[in-house]
This record gives sequence, C-alpha cells and structure tokens, in this order.
Amino acid sequence: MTMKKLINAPENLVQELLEGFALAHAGKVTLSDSRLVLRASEKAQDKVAVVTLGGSGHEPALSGFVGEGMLDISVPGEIFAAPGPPKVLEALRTAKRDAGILFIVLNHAGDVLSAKVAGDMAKKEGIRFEQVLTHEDISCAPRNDPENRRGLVGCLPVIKVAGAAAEAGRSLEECAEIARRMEAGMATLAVAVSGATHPSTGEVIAAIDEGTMVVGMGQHGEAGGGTQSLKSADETAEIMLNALLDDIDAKAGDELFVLLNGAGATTLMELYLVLRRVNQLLADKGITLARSLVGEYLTVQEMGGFQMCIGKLDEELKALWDAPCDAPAWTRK
Amino acid sequence: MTMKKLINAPENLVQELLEGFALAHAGKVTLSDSRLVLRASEKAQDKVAVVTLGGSGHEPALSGFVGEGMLDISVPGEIFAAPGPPKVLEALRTAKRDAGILFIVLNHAGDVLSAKVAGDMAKKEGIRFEQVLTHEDISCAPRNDPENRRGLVGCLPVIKVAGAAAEAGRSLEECAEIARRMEAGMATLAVAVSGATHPSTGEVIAAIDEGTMVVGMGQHGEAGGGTQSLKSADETAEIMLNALLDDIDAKAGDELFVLLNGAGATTLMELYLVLRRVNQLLADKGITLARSLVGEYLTVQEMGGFQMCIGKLDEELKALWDAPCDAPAWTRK
Amino acid sequence: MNTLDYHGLARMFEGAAASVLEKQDYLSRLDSVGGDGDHGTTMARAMGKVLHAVKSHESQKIATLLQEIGWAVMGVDGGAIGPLLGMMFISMAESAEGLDVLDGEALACAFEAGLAGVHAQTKAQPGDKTLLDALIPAVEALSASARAGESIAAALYCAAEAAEAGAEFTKTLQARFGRARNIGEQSIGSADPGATSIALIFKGFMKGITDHA
Amino acid sequence: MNTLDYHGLARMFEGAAASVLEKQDYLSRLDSVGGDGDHGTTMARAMGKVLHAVKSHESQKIATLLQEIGWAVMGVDGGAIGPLLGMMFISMAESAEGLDVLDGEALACAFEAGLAGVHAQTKAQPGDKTLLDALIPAVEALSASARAGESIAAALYCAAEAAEAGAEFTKTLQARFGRARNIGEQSIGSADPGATSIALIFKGFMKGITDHA
Ligand SMILES: Nc1ncnc2c1ncn2[C@@H]1O[C@H](COP(=O)(O)OP(=O)(O)O)[C@@H](O)[C@H]1O
Ligand SMILES: Nc1ncnc2c1ncn2[C@@H]1O[C@H](COP(=O)(O)OP(=O)(O)O)[C@@H](O)[C@H]1O
Ligand SMILES: [Mg+2]
Ligand SMILES: [Mg+2]
Ligand SMILES: [Mg+2]
Ligand SMILES: [Mg+2]
Repeated sequence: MTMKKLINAPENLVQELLEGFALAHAGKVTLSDSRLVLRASEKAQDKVAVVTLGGSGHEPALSGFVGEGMLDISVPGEIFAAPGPPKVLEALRTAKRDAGILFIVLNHAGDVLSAKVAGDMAKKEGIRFEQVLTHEDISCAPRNDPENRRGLVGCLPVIKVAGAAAEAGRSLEECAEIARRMEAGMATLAVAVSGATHPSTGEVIAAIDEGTMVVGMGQHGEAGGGTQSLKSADETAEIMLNALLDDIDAKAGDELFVLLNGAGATTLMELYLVLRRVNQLLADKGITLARSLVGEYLTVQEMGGFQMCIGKLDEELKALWDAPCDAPAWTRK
Repeated sequence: MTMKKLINAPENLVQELLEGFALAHAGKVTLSDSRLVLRASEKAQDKVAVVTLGGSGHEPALSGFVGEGMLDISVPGEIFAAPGPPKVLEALRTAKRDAGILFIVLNHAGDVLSAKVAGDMAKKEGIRFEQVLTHEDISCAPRNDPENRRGLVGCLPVIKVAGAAAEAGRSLEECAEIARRMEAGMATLAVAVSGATHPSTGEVIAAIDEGTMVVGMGQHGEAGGGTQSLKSADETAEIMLNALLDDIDAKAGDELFVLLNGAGATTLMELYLVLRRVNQLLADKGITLARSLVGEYLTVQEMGGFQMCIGKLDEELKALWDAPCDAPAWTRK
Repeated sequence: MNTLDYHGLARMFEGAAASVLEKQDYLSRLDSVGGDGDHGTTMARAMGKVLHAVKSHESQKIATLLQEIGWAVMGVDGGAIGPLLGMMFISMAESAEGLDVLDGEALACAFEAGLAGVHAQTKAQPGDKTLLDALIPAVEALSASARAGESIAAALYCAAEAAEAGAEFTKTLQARFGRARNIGEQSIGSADPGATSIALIFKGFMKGITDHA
Repeated sequence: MNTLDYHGLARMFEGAAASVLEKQDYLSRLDSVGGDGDHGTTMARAMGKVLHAVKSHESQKIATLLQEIGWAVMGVDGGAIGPLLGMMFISMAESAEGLDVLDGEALACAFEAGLAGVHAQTKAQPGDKTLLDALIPAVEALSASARAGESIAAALYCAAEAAEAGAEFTKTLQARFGRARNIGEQSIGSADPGATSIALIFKGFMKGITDHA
C-alpha cells in the first residue's frame, strides 16, 4: 500500500471528515445526527428545497454546495459510494414541504438506484418532488443515449441555477425546468494525467503511464476514453473544447459558461492556462465566454487532471448564475 | 523529466497563467500591461492601499488575495521567484496616495531584497508606506530570531485583517498596527508527505521517501524540519498543534484562528480530519477555536501536505476577520 | 419439512451471511476488474447488518423480519448492490405480509415478488452481466421445484445450483450495467460480482436450512 | 591605458555576460545544492538584459549606461541576485555621475560605492557564504591596485583573481543567508552560486578589456 494520506481508521473516515467539514463551515452548514448535511439557516418553507446525494471522497462536492442559494440538503455516502435509500428517504422527509423538492441526481448506478428506491417510497408518503438527472459526460455515450452518460461536475451549474431559482421563490415546475434547461445545454469531458489512491482501501485508482494522459476518465477512475500522449495545455484545451462544442452544437453568437474542475493534484496554474486558451478558441469561433469558474469542485482524491464542462447560457440562466450564494465551495456576493 | 503537467512553453508560463487568472476572475481583478494584479474596481483614494509581492507557482496566492477588503495590488514574480524591484516600485507608484500604502512582505530573501530596493526608491519619491514583514514559520528559527523565520501562509490572515481595516477607512498607522498585532500572535508549521515538480525546470521539489513525512518543509521544498515516519491525521494534527501552541504561548481562555492550507495534492478530506482533531485538542486545553479556514491558499504545485497556521484573536481582529471581502480566493458576505 | 417458519427464515439468512462473508475478498477482487473493488466490503457490511437484524429481531413475523433485513441492507452506503438486494427482500416482505409460515407456493411467490422488486429498479436485462443473470434462473428454478411439490430444501437446492450456473455464465458476458460497463469488452472473462454474490446467498440459504434441518 | 571610457565599460560588460553565459548550467547546479536551482537561469536572463542594454544604449554616458544596466538586472524576476547585483551597478552609476572617463581612482570609488550599495541591502557579512565573499576581496584588490597606479587592466586582473579565490573559499563555509541557509551544514563543500557569479563577472570584465585592448 503506497498511500501517502493523512487519515485515521478507514472505517471512520467519512464520519470524521464530515465532522471536520461541518466545523470548518459552521456558519453555512450543519451535520445532522444521521449524517445529512443541512443548511445552517433553514430556507423558508414556502420555497422549493433542493436536495442531492452522492459518494464521499470528492470534496468539496457535494456537501460543499449546501448553502444559501444552492442546496438545502446533501446526503453523503461512503467513499465513492452512494448513500443507501434509507438516508436519502430521510433527506426527502426532512425537506418535505408544500412547495416541493427539487431532487438532483447524478447519473451513476448506485446514486440512481438509491434515488429511485427512496423516491418511490417518498411518493407513497405523499412527498412532492421532481427529480432531475444530470448526465453530461460525453465520453462514454452519444447525446442520443443519455442514460449511459455519467453525471460529472455538471451538477454544479445545475445546482447553482436551480438553487438560485428556488431561493427566488420560483415554483417547483419552474425550478425543474431551469435545471433541465441548464442540463440539456451542457457537456463535460475529463482528462486525467496521474492516478490516485482510494483512501479506504489504499488501492490505486487509474494508474496512468508516464508521458500519457487519458481523455474521458470517469469520476472514480473508470475508463471511457482513450489514452494518448501527454499534450500541452493549449493542445489539451483544444481537443477537449472541440469535442464539447460539437456535442452541444455551439454556434457563433452563443454564450457559454466554462467550468474547469481540478481533479485534485492539478494546479490552478494549469487550469488558468487552459482557460486562457479556451477563451482564445471561443473568440475565434465567435462564441462568447460569458461566465467561467475555475477551481476544485468535484475531485477524485489526488488525481491529476481536470474536467471541462461547458454549457449554453441565456439571459435567465446568466442572472441565476450571478445570483448570490453562500456555500462552502461557492460564495458569491 | 517526469513532469505530468499541462503547460505550454515554460518561458511564457507566468504570463499565460496570469492571463487565465485575470479572465477567470474578471469581475474581481485585472492584469496591467506591466503584469501587476490590480483590483477590478479601485479602492477610494482616501483609504489605505494594501500591496504585496511574491513568486508565482503558489496559486491562488498571492494574486488570489487581491480584491475588495483584501489587497489592492499584488506583484507576481516568476515561478518561486520574487519580482524584481522595478515592478515593485511601479506597484508602489500605482498605489501612491496621501492615505499611504500598507506594504506586506513575506520573509524570503528575494522578496525582502526587492522590497527594500523598491522601498528605498519609493521613499525618495515621497511615497508614503509602512512595511510589515510576515515571518511566522516556527520550523527554522526560534521566536527570538524573527529574521530567520520564513513567511508562509500567515500572510493570508494578515492581509485579511489589514485589508478589512483599510477598507473601513482606518489610518495607515492603525492598519500597520493591526497587521503587526495579527502577525505577532501567529505561528505556522508545514508538513509535507509527497514532493512536486518545478513547472519550469521539471526538477523534483522535495522528494520524500515512502512511508515518511517532513515536518517543517518550506514554501519551495526547502528543508528546515525533520523527516519522520508518516503519521495518522490525528497524530500529525497533535504534533503540529502542540508545537504551534507552544510557540505562541497559548493559554486556556485564548481564542484562536486555525488555518489549514493544503499544499496541492492533499485533499480537503484530509484537512477536515485534521481540523476535527485540532478542535478536540483545543477544547481539551480550554482554548476556543474561534475561526477556521480550510482550503488551498498558498500551494507548492502538486506537493502533498499542508501548513497549519494558528494565531490569537481579540474582538477587533475577529470583527476584521468577519468583514466582507471579495477576492478570487476568499469571498465573504 | 414443507413449510418455512420464522426460525427457518432466520437460519436461511444466517447461512447466506456466512456464505458471503467467507468470500468477501474474492468478491472485492472480482469488482476490481471493472468496478471499484468494494463489492466484497459492501456485501460484508450488508451481511453484518443482516446478522444483526436476525439476532435482534423480536416480532417473530416473517414479513417484518424480511422488511427489516431489506431496510438494513439498503442502509449500507455501498453503491448499487444495497438498493437492489434491499428491494428484493422488501418486496419479498410485501408478498409474505400476514403469513406465519410459507409453503412452497408462498415461497415461490415471495421470491418472484423479490425478483420483480429488483426488476423495477433497473433496466438491466438477462445477459447484461448483472446480478439478474444469477437471480432470474435461481428464482425460476426455485418456483418450478416448489410448485412441483418438492420440499423447500430441495427448492432452495435447485435455486442455488441455478444461481451458481448463472454466475458462472456471466464470465462469457460483456457488462452493460453498473460501473463495469465502462470497461466494455475487458469485462469478458471474469464473473460479475453481483451475480456471484447472489449465488453465494442462495448457497447460504440452502445450507442454512439443511444444516439445521 | 589608464582610463576607462564609455566604450571600455561597454566591453567590460559584454565580457561579463559572455563569461557568465558560458557557465549557466554550472551555476544552476551549484544552486541546486541548497537553493532552488535557478541561479544560472536568472543570471543568464540578467546577462541577456545587460547585453541588450549595452547594444541599445545611446547616451554614450558611463553613469547612464551603468544605471540602465542596474535597472535591467533588477528587472529580472529571479529572487535574491537581481536586486543585489542591480544595486551594485546603480550605486556605481551614482558614483560615476557626470564623468566621461574613469581613472583608477574613479574606478576604485565606483566599485567601492557598488559594494556599499550591496551592503546596504543585506545584513550578510563576510563568511556568511554569499556573493559578498567574492565581491569584497575583488573590490579591495581592485582599489589597491588602481590606487597603486597600476593600469585598469591590471586592477581588473587583480580583482578577478581575488574574486575567484573568494568564491573558491566559500566552499569551506556554511550558508547563513539566502535559501541555502536552510540546509545548514550540508551547504559546506560546494561553492556559493552568487559568489561564483561574481567571480565570473570580474573574469569577464577583465577579458572584455584585455581582449579588445
Ligand atoms: N444498474 C444496475 N442494474 C443491475 N445490477 C447492477 C447495476 N449496477 C450494478 N449492478 C450490480 O451490482 C454489482 C456491483 O455492486 P457494487 O460493487 O456493490 O456496487 P458499485 O458498483 O456501486 O460499487 C454489479 O456486479 C452488478 O451485478
Ligand atoms: N540575503 C542575502 N544576502 C546576500 N546574498 C544573498 C542573500 N540571499 C541570496 N544571496 C545570494 O544570492 C545567491 C542566490 O541567488 P539566486 O539563486 O539567483 O536567488 P534565489 O535564492 O532567490 O533563487 C546566493 O548564492 C547568495 O550569494
Ligand atoms: Mg463496486
Ligand atoms: Mg461501490
Ligand atoms: Mg536560486
Ligand atoms: Mg530563485
């Protein structure tokens, strides 16, 4: 085991990390006894609640998106593993309100299954919710096969605009429509340059050979793309951007957001280089880089690489993007 | 050369990364033609300006601290190398105002030399400024030998409180006093578990053996501490915290901030574990964890490890800590 | 023995837990091929919860035991397997609601309901290299045997044989669901972890009944 | 030749640049021992700026050339060496202000002012293993020779010899300033990069003068 991580007993890892997380962001979030991450100050009951679920080990995601103008509840699972349906059902019960719940689910087998089981039960209990699935990874299935596209960091812009709409008092139908509109115009591609270790098992996640990179890497080191020789920042930006533009069928005159999500070990320095090139390439095509976001949002431990997520913006989505929010991983005045 | 970085030609690295940085945070900062990082919206001339300088390759530091309530100007140097005096002088000229300039300098040979040469020239030109040196690394010299203590991530809390004081219209003397008070009550210690590569030269920065960690690692991989076997998060937290508490002579009843600054590859997950343990240990000693900050602020490329910085807070410093700010690396509502 | 009472059911689940726990590492290794290598860990945690539910359960009612086991298994944060297996047991509970003993027909109905519960959660079909490739033949064999009037032990024996054959057959398949889908053809040659778990569970069911018969 | 004019000064600096550029990699290797391995790169960039300043300079005035060289060297973002070396040349410029030629006395004064300019920037003392350990003996030797009425070429020769001896001597010292301070005793055994650069610069000064004499 070649793990170089500062951890304690693996079986307590998630509990301990959540305690530290709640402590670090005490003004923004709280951790419930049953391990739901909640907003520190509850949203008014007449506004739509926004709930999501997902495995741990991707910090700051997903619990880092809990806060004013974003999520009301996140249900963290074990490392890289969805939480079971009982916890998800508890979250839906906690969020229950007449205004309804927007339930955002990333397309991964475990998450989808937990969401379905919990959702079916919630329905029986008369809990009103709308589920929105995010699945914007273009690497493993074409656009007309959305079921087989994974949900990567694209959940973040969806949570941002839907969260802003909910905060603004929009109806459940409107919030769901906004989330789906954002999702539909969006695409993500990941590249990995170096692997990571699984913090509980010590196993290597995605060993990547010297001098190579893998385009299409999944959120847990699953394959899905091709290994190629390591490229420059400019070349990598171009390869990824072109594939993404193609997928969303972007045209001159479009306004896009670009989100560069560091996988863990890749520096902000590198991400800035990529953004610079993306901006040049978009300008050449007459496309506007209307909003950008660069940082580590949904990580894969200490993996090297990043996810590039782009999506179409309209006036409403831009305004929602710009709305204030106050979550651990995204504060906007 | 085993570098797995997404970069372009090394000679353009800093220029390109700054362009991308300015693009990513266009609402908060701008990049001048001569490569100063300035606030996007200038502070009123009757308020003290806050200026700093430092090498690049530590992103988001230091330019990530430019923004409302924090820095007015940062002068980025080359990778791990201070900017030369001409640029620093230009920054002081740009910031020149009757209210004066608070000039924050991290104690590293190059930075100090550049600051001194530029400062001497600025004085001759009648530019009014107060210099505050940060040197809170306890690993390479005792408290009574401050000249030989390096300036690590402690610059961040100093910039925060001094920046808030400046924003609030406090005088140059007051801002300097606040910065020095914060600095005097503060101590930092770094631990490294895995090395990094220098992005321009491809050389290894601090190769660290399997199963070991280095306490007292400098900001560029300089030694200064001892190699020991890799410990758990809890043990590491305790070793570091005890050394720091000792240095600042913390007592029951004190209120402290704790800043955990990831070096690059170390996950937020690990930092949260450490914060959790720090909080327990402080509680045992009757010391209050009054504020905390966990994230990557001053990195060493993809190095594994973190800096723990603690410091004493009084009512005024807490209020300044809590004041709103809007910089790329720290937004507070 | 042609009916199964509460105690028999409890022994079946104890058998399943023992059978799975013995192969924990093997299951994780199977999951390392195309998945995230946690299947054995997750199954072990699930079976730990099953044992705890059996030991601490007080109602003495078949349906509530099944319900509790299902809910406990689902409470394991481990990805896909928890909800699938959990829904199987919960659906069995619904089918067994109100019954103090299960005869062959009732047992067949319960397992068929369990299978339906799994089907309702996933679009995976036979041949997609999932736990269904063991579960479907197991339930079919069990139903056929039970409805033919064979003993419950015999029915479980047939189910266990069929499940094992089904799990073995997954070696020839390419994964089309779950994480292993992403490695495409490379999944061929090694058995599906979920299907292997199903085979172990049915083997354990049978041993649980027959060892204590 | 007992005075130095603008063109002589320009040739001195061209010589210094050539001398340093030839040893760029060696300087970086020396800096790798206890520093950050960039000294050769920084010096090469600085000397590139020196050459550019010499080539493009138009005033034909000694002081303004020195001033421009100093400012150019300081403009290299490379850590400690830029401000130190830059202040040396800028201080020399101040000393040579208004002079069209430098005689031995003026040259000695200029270098003494340069040394003082460096001293003003750092608390490092002789024996601390910095560039001062080459610079101090070099300036002392130059002054002594020049004031003894020897030719400027001879004075520069003495300075180069003394600088080289000083740089060599730093091998026996433990670093107490700059980054190398952090490695403590491990710095003993290898020469200080900054002192080595000073030796190369004075060697180049001398060659610049004598090769074109
Ligand atoms: N969508 C699905 N439909 C049916 N079975 C699935 C599905 N996803 C996973 N499985 C089953 O679950 C097994 C993997 O379980 P496990 O490793 O516990 O979950 P995860 O892949 O989430 O880590 C697979 O071998 C397969 O049998
Ligand atoms: N504080 C100081 N005082 C005097 N000389 C110094 C000081 N710091 C560094 N030096 C000199 O600078 C040299 C290193 O230069 P360089 O590698 O360019 O700078 P840096 O260490 O900032 O990368 C050292 O060999 C030493 O001679
Ligand atoms: Mg698995
Ligand atoms: Mg899993
Ligand atoms: Mg150096
Ligand atoms: Mg340097």
